[in-house]
Amino acid sequence: MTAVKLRYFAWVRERIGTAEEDIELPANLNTVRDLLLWLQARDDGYAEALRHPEVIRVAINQEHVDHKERLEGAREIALFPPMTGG
Amino acid sequence: MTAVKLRYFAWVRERIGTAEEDIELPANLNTVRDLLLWLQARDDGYAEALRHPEVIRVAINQEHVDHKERLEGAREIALFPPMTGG
Amino acid sequence: MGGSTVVPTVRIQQEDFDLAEEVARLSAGGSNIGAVVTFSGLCRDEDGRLSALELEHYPGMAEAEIGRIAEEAIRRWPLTGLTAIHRHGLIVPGENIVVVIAASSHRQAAFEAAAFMMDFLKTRAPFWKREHLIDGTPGPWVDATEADETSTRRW
Amino acid sequence: MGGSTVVPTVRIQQEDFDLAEEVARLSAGGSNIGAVVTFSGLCRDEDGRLSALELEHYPGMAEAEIGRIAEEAIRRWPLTGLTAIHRHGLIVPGENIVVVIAASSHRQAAFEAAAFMMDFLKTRAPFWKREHLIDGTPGPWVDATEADETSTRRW
Repeated sequence: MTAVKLRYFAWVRERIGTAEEDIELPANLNTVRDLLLWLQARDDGYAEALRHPEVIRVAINQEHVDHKERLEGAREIALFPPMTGG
Repeated sequence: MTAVKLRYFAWVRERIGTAEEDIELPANLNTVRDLLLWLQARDDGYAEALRHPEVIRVAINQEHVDHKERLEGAREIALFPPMTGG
Repeated sequence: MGGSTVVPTVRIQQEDFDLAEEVARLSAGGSNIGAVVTFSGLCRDEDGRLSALELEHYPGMAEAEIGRIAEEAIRRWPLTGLTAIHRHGLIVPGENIVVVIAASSHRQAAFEAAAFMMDFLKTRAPFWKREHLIDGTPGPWVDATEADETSTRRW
Repeated sequence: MGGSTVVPTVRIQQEDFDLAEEVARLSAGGSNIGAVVTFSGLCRDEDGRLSALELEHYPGMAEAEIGRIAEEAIRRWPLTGLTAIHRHGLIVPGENIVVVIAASSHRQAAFEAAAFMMDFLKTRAPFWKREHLIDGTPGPWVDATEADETSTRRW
């Protein structure tokens, strides 16, 4: 088990119902994709937020990563919709 | 014979030695090219200014024209080097 | 004189900023700057439909990501200065959302670097816009556009 | 709301101008402006060699020609505003020579229109630069560059 901070933004945050949480990741989660599937199963809010995991953007330690990225070394993992700034 | 105002700018003006002059154009001058050749023959200043006529830019009535343009309707003809503003 | 010594200015802030002041700051002491391009992104009212845009951002990562985009621009173009400022919070129509300022000896470099910065700010900087409607209710989150993704891929 | 109703602002003047003021003037009352791109061309000292640039122009034609270039830009892009100001006379390093401001709902249109304006200002507007050297003597007339011609032909 590894402790990480999860952060959520925009409608991902709204659907999950919290902006951030500290969580113990099970050792069998290897990649971002594994994490998204595991979170989906937690409750209806997560399921709703992550229903289309392919559109979810992910940052590990404040850098963009793709869904194949491994979770080792992650202290902060953020999930959010595609960006619409600028 | 038609009276037109000739205007010169930048190093064309300096070599010819005047900024503008009113001139009677001989009736046998049809195009801008004819005018450049005729001016070249006027004196050493014109010859020096117009030695390489292909680089001289021409405007008739304050619009760019090429050297094949006919002179009919010209009230003001300007000769100048390639522009370097902006 | 190479672009490699240029340190970009990156700021994320709630308060508005002054374009002229930022241009002057960038140009100060640079008598070899020939070209300055600015891009200002403003809040639109969408034909009177919006009272405001709300910009959520990811503090920390927003600065870091825009800094990375700026460093890439400095690597690619011979710039003499580069500034990017992005606001967050509630922004009303007519106000600035973002500005990018690129200075160079060469106009093409300044134009391209500013356009590059904006394309990547749109698609990589962690900001999210939500509409606030003229009747006072929060509207929908703005969708990302395919056009922005396409524009980013040209670089 | 089409670009066809936009009337460009074109000024040829000796005195300097204020970028922020010109941007504010262009943006006034336009709550549907999403993007403003400015290009400022500044006098360089060319590594300390120059004391000034002298800009000669063709009064009357300068306004007319820049007006024609601006009308073409308005035909080509969906602009909500367009300003071009070009100075003449003696201009010292660090001062403005020219500014173009293009406003649009779309950033790409604003970028392209400003770049288009500058390419054509460089090669079609009747202005000629002469260097004034640091020792006080008038230097040579600046040569037109092939790069500027090439840049113009891309449109």
